[in-house]
Amino acid sequence: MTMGCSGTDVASAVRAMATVVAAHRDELVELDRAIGDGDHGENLKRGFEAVVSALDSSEVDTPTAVLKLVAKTLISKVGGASGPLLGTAFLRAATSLEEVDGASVAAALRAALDGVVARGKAEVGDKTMVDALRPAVDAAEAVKDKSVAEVLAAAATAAEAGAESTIPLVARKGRASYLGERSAGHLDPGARSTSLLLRSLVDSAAAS
Amino acid sequence: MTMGCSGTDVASAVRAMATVVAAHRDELVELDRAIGDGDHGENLKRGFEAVVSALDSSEVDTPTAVLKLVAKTLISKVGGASGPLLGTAFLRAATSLEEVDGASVAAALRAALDGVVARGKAEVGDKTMVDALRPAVDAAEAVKDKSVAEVLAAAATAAEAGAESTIPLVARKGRASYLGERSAGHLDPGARSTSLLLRSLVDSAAAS
Amino acid sequence: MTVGIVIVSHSVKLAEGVAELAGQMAPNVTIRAAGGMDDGSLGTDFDRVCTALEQADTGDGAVLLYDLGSARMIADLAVEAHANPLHAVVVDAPVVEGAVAAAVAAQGGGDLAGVARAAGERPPEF
Amino acid sequence: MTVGIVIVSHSVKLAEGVAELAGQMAPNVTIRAAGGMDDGSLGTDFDRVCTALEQADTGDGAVLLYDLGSARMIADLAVEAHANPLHAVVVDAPVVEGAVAAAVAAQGGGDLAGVARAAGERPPEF
Ligand SMILES: Nc1ncnc2c1ncn2[C@@H]1O[C@H](COP(=O)(O)OP(=O)(O)O)[C@@H](O)[C@H]1O
Ligand SMILES: Nc1ncnc2c1ncn2[C@@H]1O[C@H](COP(=O)(O)OP(=O)(O)O)[C@@H](O)[C@H]1O
Ligand SMILES: [Mg+2]
Ligand SMILES: [Mg+2]
Ligand SMILES: [Mg+2]
Ligand SMILES: [Mg+2]
Repeated sequence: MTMGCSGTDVASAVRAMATVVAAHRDELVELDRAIGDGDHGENLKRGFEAVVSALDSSEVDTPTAVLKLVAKTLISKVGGASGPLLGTAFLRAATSLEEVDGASVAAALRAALDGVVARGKAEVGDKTMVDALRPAVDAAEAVKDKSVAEVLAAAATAAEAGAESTIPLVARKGRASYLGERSAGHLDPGARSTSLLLRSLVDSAAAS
Repeated sequence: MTMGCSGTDVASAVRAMATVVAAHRDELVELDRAIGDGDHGENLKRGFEAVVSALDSSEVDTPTAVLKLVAKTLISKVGGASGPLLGTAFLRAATSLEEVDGASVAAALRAALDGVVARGKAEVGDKTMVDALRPAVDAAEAVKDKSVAEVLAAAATAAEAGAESTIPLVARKGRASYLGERSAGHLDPGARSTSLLLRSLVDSAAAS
Repeated sequence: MTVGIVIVSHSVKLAEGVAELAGQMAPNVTIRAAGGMDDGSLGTDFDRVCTALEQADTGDGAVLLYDLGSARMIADLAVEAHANPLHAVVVDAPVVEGAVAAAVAAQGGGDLAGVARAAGERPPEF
Repeated sequence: MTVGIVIVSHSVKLAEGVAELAGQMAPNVTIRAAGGMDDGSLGTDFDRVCTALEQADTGDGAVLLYDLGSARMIADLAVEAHANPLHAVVVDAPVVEGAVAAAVAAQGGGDLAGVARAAGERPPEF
């Protein structure tokens, strides 16, 4: 099984992400209210709405061009830490996505992770989106010889577990680190949204 | 020779200070522009104008009450470092001025200096008003058995020399300390205004 | 237990900006901006600081943060003039970072000493 | 030689307040406030930061100061996007204190490295 690899397919997958983000806006806001400033859902909603507008009004046609536009728009419009982080993730994925098979998807996810770490300096255990993204990348690489759908499914499932794993953690990066011990007992909003975005990709791959 | 010691006399001396400050506004602004934010002349002008208004509209009658009103008004209206410093100086002088003779004037000046140091933690050599005020107090105490006019004259002359002594100094307190070595070569505005205020007192004592 | 916060600044905008930034993470904390002079010029206004402190101390005390040194002197004087000077603490910390840390600590129910301590600690890595 | 300064903040008011405070001691220095989002909400706006940086670097470079960690990431990205990334330095210092120190150093004719160093040093006692 191969995933559609035209720019249009990637754009559809990104539009589906925007829908998922909008549907989970309130949940993400609530999570961020507990250990942050309560804007994560709104930040991502604003960012992905801008992404959809950008896609509507531009003629990007390759997967790389679409992902670069997404990156640029998220960096410009999100307004919070997740903007530069996800933006860098999409940017790095863009430049490493040459053909679309399991291995290249795993490689793109790895590049995205490396970008997030380079930008935000967080590691597993710091209670950030990295706690979702790193296990996702590891899981994707472990099955990279399988189909795109299987690689993405492995990534999303690992990301969900990784996000859950943030609950007991004390935040060491990001705004939540101001709370110290009081950040424990809460799901990290960025880890949650990362798992949602990956699950959305699984659904897009299945639909294509 | 004794200086008039009614509240009215003290108020007249303070009004004379206000006139001196207004006359030197631009000079003090220029000095502060070189090593600060250029507002010292305006700060003192605004402060002493408010003092004059306060005197006009209140019925304070003892020297202590007048000096307290001056203190309170300077603290409220000056807006810069010199406000809390001069305000504290007047406040301390107020509570130590019982009778008006050379010794009590010297004691009031000592109390004023102690207040400035307690508030601002500067010492001689830091390039602040303390470089004018401490030698003034020392000179006043050295002649404290003489008349009020002589005590004040000794203080003013020493303050003028003390102010001049700030020129080569590198600032270690106040805004000018941000300039580091570049603060050397300039007269400290607060030391200059302190010497002007003391000289004004000499003139008031001579006139009374 | 909710300790209040006062931002003492030479600038109206700076004080209000710090208050809004810190307030975002501390919706239940009273944060008062005391910036600038009555005529809009840059400077610290003692009466404004006193009023802000009265409002910020709703019973559990308040911490004061300031932008530059002369603002510290005004903050100290406001504490001395406060109904209960032991209910107010001037913290010597970077004003933005200190205010956010103080706000989060106050939101978490910290007492006056705890909030002052949080404000003065080096902020966590971001 | 006049190095420029950019204040990157989540808040319009905070950025403008810091710029006016620092500008008071540095009348010849270009200090640009890049605070808040287009819709007025709290957040960092990349395009605003890029524009401010273009304006602040009048040939001798510019330093960027930021309020909280996520603003640092935006500042870093703006430097990467700057016409000459070597002409822009993000300084990790308390934003108010760092901006005043940087402004004074720039006013005194300091070069980019000198201004960045001044901004990052512990401010003098006041
Ligand atoms: N340095 C970092 N590295 C990785 N992820 C981070 C970092 N800082 C914050 N995050 C992620 O960003 C999320 C918050 O995003 P958001 O609310 O949009 O930004 P902000 O905290 O600026 O309001 C956090 O839940 C966390 O997962
Ligand atoms: N800590 C201090 N102790 C004593 N005097 C000080 C101190 N800080 C500043 N000053 C005095 O205040 C003067 C500046 O006053 P002013 O310009 O009115 O205040 P600002 O520096 O806040 O604008 C300086 O020239 C110096 O003499
Ligand atoms: Mg947030
Ligand atoms: Mg935010
Ligand atoms: Mg001044
Ligand atoms: Mg001033």
